[in-house]
Amino acid sequence: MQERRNLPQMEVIQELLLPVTRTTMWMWIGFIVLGTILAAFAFAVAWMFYWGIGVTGLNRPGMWGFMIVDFVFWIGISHAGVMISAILRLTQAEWRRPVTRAAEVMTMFSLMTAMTLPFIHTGRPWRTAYWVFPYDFWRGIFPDVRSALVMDPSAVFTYLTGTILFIYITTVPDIATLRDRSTGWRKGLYRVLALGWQNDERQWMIQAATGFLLAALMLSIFVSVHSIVSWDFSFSLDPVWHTSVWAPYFVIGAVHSGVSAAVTLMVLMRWMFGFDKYIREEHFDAIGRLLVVVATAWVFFFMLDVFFALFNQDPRETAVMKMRFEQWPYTLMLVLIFVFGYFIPVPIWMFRKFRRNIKLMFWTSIMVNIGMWSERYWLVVPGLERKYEWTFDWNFYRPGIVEITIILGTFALVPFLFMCFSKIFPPVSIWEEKEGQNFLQEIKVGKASIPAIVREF
Amino acid sequence: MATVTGGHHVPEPSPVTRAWDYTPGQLVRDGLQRLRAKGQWYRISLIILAILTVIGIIALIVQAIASGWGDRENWGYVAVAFGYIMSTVAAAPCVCVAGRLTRAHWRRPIDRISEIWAAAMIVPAILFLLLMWTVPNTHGRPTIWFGWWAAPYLWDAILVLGLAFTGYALLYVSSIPDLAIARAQIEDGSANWLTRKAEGFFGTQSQWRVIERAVAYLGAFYVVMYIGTMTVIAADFIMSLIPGYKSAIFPAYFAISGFGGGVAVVVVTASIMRLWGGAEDYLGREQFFALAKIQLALGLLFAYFIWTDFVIPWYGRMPWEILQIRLLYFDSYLWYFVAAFALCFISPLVLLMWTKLRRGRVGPFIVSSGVLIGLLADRIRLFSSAFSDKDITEDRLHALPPVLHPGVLDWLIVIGAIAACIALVMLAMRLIPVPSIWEMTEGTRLRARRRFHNVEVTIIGKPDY
Amino acid sequence: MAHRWGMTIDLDLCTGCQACVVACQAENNIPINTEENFQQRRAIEWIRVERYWEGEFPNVKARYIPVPCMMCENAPCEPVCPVYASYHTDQGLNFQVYNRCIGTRYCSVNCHWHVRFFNFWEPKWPDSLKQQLNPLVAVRSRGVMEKCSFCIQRIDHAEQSAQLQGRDVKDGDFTTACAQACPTRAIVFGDLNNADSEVAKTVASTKRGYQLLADLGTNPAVVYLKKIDADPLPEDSKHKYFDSSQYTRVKETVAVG
Amino acid sequence: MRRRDFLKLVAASGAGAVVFTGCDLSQFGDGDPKREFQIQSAVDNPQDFALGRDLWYATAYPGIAGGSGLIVRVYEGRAKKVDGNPDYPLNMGRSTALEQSLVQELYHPDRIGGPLKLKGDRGSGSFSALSWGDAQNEFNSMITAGKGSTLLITGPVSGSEAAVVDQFTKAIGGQHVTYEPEERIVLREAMRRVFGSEHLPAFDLGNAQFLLNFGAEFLNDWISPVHLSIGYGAFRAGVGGKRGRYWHVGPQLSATAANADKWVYINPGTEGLVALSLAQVMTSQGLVDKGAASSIYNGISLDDYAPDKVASKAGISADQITEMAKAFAGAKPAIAMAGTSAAAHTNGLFNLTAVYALNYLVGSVGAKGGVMLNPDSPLPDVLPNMTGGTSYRDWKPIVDKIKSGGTKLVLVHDANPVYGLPPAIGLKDALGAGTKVVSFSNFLDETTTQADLVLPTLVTLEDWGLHVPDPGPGYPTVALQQPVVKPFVDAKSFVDLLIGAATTAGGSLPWKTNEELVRTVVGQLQQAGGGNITGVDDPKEYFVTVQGQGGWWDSNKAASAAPTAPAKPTNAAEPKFDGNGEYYLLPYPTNSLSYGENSHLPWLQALPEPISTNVWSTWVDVNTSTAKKLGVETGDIVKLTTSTGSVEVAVYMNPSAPTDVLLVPFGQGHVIFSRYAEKRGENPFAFIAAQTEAETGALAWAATKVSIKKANKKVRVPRLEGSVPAYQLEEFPIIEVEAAE
Repeated sequence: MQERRNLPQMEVIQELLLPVTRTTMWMWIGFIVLGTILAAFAFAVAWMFYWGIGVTGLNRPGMWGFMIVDFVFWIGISHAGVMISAILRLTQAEWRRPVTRAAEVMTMFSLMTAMTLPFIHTGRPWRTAYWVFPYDFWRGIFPDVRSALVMDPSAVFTYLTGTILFIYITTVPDIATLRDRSTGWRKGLYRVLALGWQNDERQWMIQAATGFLLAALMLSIFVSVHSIVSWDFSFSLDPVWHTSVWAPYFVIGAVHSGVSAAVTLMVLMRWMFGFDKYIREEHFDAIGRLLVVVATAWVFFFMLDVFFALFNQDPRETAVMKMRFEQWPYTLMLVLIFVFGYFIPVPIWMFRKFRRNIKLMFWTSIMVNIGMWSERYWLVVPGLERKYEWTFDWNFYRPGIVEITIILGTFALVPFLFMCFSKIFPPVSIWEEKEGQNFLQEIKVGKASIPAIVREF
Repeated sequence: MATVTGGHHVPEPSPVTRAWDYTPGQLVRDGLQRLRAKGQWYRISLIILAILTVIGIIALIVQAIASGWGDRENWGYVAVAFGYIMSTVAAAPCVCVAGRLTRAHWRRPIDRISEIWAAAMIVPAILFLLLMWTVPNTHGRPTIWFGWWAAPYLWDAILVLGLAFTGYALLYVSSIPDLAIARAQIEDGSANWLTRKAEGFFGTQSQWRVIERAVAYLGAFYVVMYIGTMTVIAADFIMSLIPGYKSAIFPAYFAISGFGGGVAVVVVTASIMRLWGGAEDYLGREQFFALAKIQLALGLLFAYFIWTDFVIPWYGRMPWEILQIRLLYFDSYLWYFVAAFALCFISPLVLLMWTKLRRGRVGPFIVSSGVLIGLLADRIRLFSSAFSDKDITEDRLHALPPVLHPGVLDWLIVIGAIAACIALVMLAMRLIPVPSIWEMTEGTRLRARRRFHNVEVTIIGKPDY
Repeated sequence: MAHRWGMTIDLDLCTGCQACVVACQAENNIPINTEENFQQRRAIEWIRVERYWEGEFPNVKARYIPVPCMMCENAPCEPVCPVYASYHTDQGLNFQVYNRCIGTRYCSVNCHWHVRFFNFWEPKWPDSLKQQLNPLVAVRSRGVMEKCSFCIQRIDHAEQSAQLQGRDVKDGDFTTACAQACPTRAIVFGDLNNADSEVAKTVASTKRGYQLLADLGTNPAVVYLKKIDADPLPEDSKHKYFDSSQYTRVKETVAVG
Repeated sequence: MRRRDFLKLVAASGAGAVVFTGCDLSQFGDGDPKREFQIQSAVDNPQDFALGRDLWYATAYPGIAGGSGLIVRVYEGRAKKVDGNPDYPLNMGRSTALEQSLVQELYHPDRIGGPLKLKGDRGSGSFSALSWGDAQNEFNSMITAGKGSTLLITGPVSGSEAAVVDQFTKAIGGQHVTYEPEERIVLREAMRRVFGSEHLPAFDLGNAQFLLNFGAEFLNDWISPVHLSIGYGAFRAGVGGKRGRYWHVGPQLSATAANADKWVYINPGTEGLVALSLAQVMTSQGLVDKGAASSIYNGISLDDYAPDKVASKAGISADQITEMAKAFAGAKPAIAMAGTSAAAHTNGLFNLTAVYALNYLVGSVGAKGGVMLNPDSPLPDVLPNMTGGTSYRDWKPIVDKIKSGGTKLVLVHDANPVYGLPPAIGLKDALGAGTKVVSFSNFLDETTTQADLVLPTLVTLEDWGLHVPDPGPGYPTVALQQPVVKPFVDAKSFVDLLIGAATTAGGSLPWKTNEELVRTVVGQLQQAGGGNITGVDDPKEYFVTVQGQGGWWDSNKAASAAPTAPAKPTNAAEPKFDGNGEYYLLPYPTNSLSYGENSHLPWLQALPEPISTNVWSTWVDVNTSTAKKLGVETGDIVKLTTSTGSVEVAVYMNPSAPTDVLLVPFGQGHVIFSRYAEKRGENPFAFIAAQTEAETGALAWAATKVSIKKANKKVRVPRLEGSVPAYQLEEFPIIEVEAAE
């Protein structure tokens, strides 16, 4: 499945360092457009800090809305990192190599973005950090660890720490490469960050062992993070939210949206940085296969969630489900979830020809994330709008302009930070690419030449 | 490293699967040899199993007559037998799909061992037909069928019987090349009736393509069918019989624990094949290592799913939720749950997390045997709490239902059903070569040893079909 | 024995006059609910009177129910708060510590009686109206959750006065603002653990008692007495219960700040 | 300094954030470290509170039932909370939203801070402040100039205030007119006709078994809501034996009607016909004494009102009427009651008399569990009873006189006729340059902006007074109003001003100030004997005791109104409607805003109207199916057109609204009336047809027909209810009901 290509090492290094050494026109456009959106985002957040949560469209009992939905979405996107770098590393999937770095960086930035949202979404954000994180015990006040809202930041920050460590460990050899090829302030920066990397065997062994260990450790965090995010909802008694399937369902949904976002990112890197030689059709092919399985598992859990919410015919749940099925805009969202999240992309991904079509992969991956955003909205918001039998209080939530700006801002923030990152570090791991070149072999069976890889057994 | 267990001498594990170095001719000879040579122990165990089966059938009839036909709780342990077989025997064929999907080479000697268990699918199908009438219709109780016609009977039956049929189809289709080999190689007229069915297969390119596709699609279809069937069984035979129990993770848990059972069945079968089935050269460290990894992963999923099933009602604290977790976890079936949890999760975790144990063959065998016992405890926990006496039309649990511990007859029924399955598989081994000849042959072609810098490494080809 | 403050609300007596609502607002410094507050569906009424329809003209009834905080014994709002802002006092009351509240609003999400109100905006009073504010009750800033406190300032006051007199609090020493205002005595407040109190007697003797969402097992301290329907609507009066197929969602323009 | 000392100091200096929970006051500072002050308790931190001394004063509010007893909590010289006076017989410790809101009137941000003088044109709303000395001079000169042709417009007054008003009117030789809700004028006339009583009735609901109510909003804003609500509570709780049954008859499922066991819709204005029909059924079926009926309905041939003849006019079935008659006659004691919209028709008086006469048929007049008549004031000379208001028909010559310049001086207090009278009467335009207008008002409202001089007066909680409630509790009652706080703004008592004006005009009044008046009259009450205070001889002590009790009452002197046959009820008449719209327009007073006189209080504005739960606005209740027919839904703006004009209001889809009646609440539409009321909603008085009740001449505000048209606009109607009509889930009712035993 992996085609073997022999590229000179120097060429690999030069080409993969392109974003660091040159700023293409697309990058300029990106910086300017995203920067503009971010300015609006910053203004919206400042506006909300100044006036309070009143500027949103939240109400009683619809106390959570767009920002929480978006939080869940970005946490979901962050799951691409571990899925690709850790799981595929552990299962020795060769096609992971060009994607790991980008996916991990996307994880890091989407986690940061995601955590911003619940933070600014509290009533008194200036006190949130102070109260939620027990960094100061002199008053004898502890956060309540029974609350999912305490588990949540703990899990997310552990994940973030792990991700940053992981990125760092796997970037050290590349930083050393940069150190050897740069001058000025960059040289100083890279020298400090490279930790004296000298490419000797002991260093490589430590690096590899740490990488594997971190990958294994992060697997458990990977599952816990989105499980706990789901518990933010299912620990409450709200009809439809209070369901045991949400933890795995959120995790698998996160992988679905995260891996799709990784596809989007791969295509964008091809287009923006010209990485066509490194991010190739067969990578899309492989990731497409993975997505078919993931998407199907996700649909299975989705169906479980829907079926067993209707199962007991409990009027409390039925009221929410009815609204979800029959009322605008949830009907539209349901269509988006099914059609964009599954029924358009998956049949397309079934075919090898389509999996190797970059444009098609780009649009299907975008589609999946539209569907998945809708899914999070569909899951989170209706539960509050039809909360229990208080038909008198049943309400309708619609986001305010501030919320919409903030959400747009998060979509600008992650790519913006990613571009900043790629101005300093190579977005595709150079050493892994070189290692991969060595691992790829060919085998002759009869007349055919079949791609092969080096294996322990 | 020699390991001694229970007085038996267990041969030292070979570092690699020796059969990779066999020539194709050797592989064919070896395969046909195993088809023919069945020793005395084979016969004796078959007889014992047959006797157990008959006793089981008698116990079933006695139970039914003695306790009356009408009450659901009398059928609790028939349901346990059904559920247990569904989550072990019926899950075993899924293992081959995992390997084929990832195109792993370790799968080649394992595939047939997992598929052959499809031969026993008639047993759960029969048990299902017996059980079906104890399940009430969907009127006035929670159901996923929303008043479909003939629900749940027709649809459950379609799924279970369809699964059995798919299993047989998968087994047959994936054995066609081997049967063709047997047809071609056995000239003394001892070729069995099944080989004659493979008459049309001559190994042309298009035939191979058809076989490969058919195996892949049937396998995938089997897995999908299996998950669907387990979901429906979980809903119709367990969840809807416990008022207020509507844990949406439960069907997934039921299916995942079934997969765990399937892997365990395959590991145990592989160990036995290695010791007494003459497949020692085929089943090396590679196979057990890979299966143990899956076993470990499924053990973790087992715990994860059971945790979510537990923690949500625990946090909810609503009265019926408290009763529900008391019924399933704490009060009534505490020890069954402890046994299941220890054997299906803790033992895989603490044993298999060590690479040394994972790479050996004793570790996986012990863990898998434990998983099989643990699963039995778990299925007793689930089906007993579902089949014990209570008003299932209530919307919620209002009191703990009585406990349904197994009696002698119950054990005889369960053991009889299991024995029937094993007997069927042993009979099938007379017809179909285990491990598969053609897959092994293909595997030997896609491997090579090559010098890489200073060391010699194995290269594995991954054809892009 | 510790007090268990509780309330009985006789729905057969409630006339929906909402004197309790204003009494509560006067007692507890509840911000003025402006038109925008209502349009944004963020009005704060620690006790609110809900009106439920039954039937349709001409066979129609409207029924009222006043809803204060239920003061659950086993309150869902408590364990979800990350900072213990929502907690249980030793008198069995659910409390909101405004100082600690950071406004995650999880308690409100997990309060199924919808009696937790969030200060979406900074509450504002014209200077002169500030003269009316009750000095015993904190004024809540924006960003914090607030809710019915069973007039804790009155409880504390009564307990301290009683203690100074060297006795226990008696039934009738004090009552909540809503119960005090209620013209029909539909709302009665007292100590459920005191067998001689009016609420305890009512709870013990009534056959009409029920708790709202009692099936959640939180054991609310507010006991409702069922409404007596002497002349029920004809059985076939259409649109008796909620049926989503019968209404279209009200599409009104959104007013968001 | 040791830590504990420091902490003590912090606490003693009253640092605001100090919270002392877990400690009790009596044990402070006893050196036990466990009881030390904590700046902030670890977890147990219930409420930020500090202790202080509060005082409760008894006083009275004349705005409800002519005098309701209050207690007011005062903290450091500021009124904080109003509650009902537990001793006072009408309230018994209970209160309404309006009484609770009196503190907002006191501290209202738009309260006029001192005398104002018109600057510029009349109605321009621009005033300049002036000192009380100048204002007094100006006022005195106006009084002198206006002598002999002065018009004093007040709200309903009784007791000491009425005595001064009388004295003033005599001294200046002017005319006093009372502005009060017009339908109450009809009610007073009906009382005279049916019971021969000058006072509004009391109802012994607590002992009644059946209540048949024709439209009276007795639980919300009708005559004496708190007293009636207390009675209703006893009625429902079964004090009189078993739970009373309440049927409501009328064109609207109002906030009060929602409490009825059964609501029977009848077409607007047909209450009298139905009542006669009930009488016919009861007499013809022998349920009541036939002879009594003939004397009660003397001259009316009841058989003309047999159910089948009335049914179609009333929009109900004959069976319903029969059923109602049987239920009414079958449960004794039973009360028949009518009011609010029933009186606001062209045949309003007939409606009321026909209904109240039913009480005679079942023998409930003056009996236990029946209609109780109120006695006269204990001191009719110094504490006159409330007299009726001026009907719309009588307003016309008054307005004409102003217009023609016949009235030189108009004094207005506690009334807003420019807002409350239909514009057709032309009061606003009549106030020409030749007429001086002085307004004694705390707020710039529609009438006050027409004034030349505004003299702000003390509000309820700042002033003295003695009030004779109307209706009383059935025995002589006087409520004592006393200041509980010092005046918050530079205002003077209206009574003081009036006494001054009367003196200026040459009258000689026995009292110099309002307080003196109150003290003197209480002394007279003491001398008259009886009453709730016994065994107190010292006049000062007596007064203080009356202050503490909040009034004087004598429950032993119940009215001895004999249940004599009434004067002939008015002639049976069918309602007449103005305009040719296809819908009835039924305005209704709401429980909080009533007819708009309290719209300036934000708590009341924000108080959901019980049925629709709408706030802060004017809307039109449209039946759900009617709305579907019209193609509108909640939030759509519609144009209502009557013969006098048209307005645009938002629709509220109301499943209980009758299909051919459009309901519009009173209360909004103030052009100017503080920041909380002005430019908000529509004033129904401005677009109803100025029909009058045939005999009393009162404004028949319910006698208009209207047409409705969709205007393609939408708004969000501010309301408490969420976005779906609140029907209960069948399996999980919020409100559980059980059938009566």
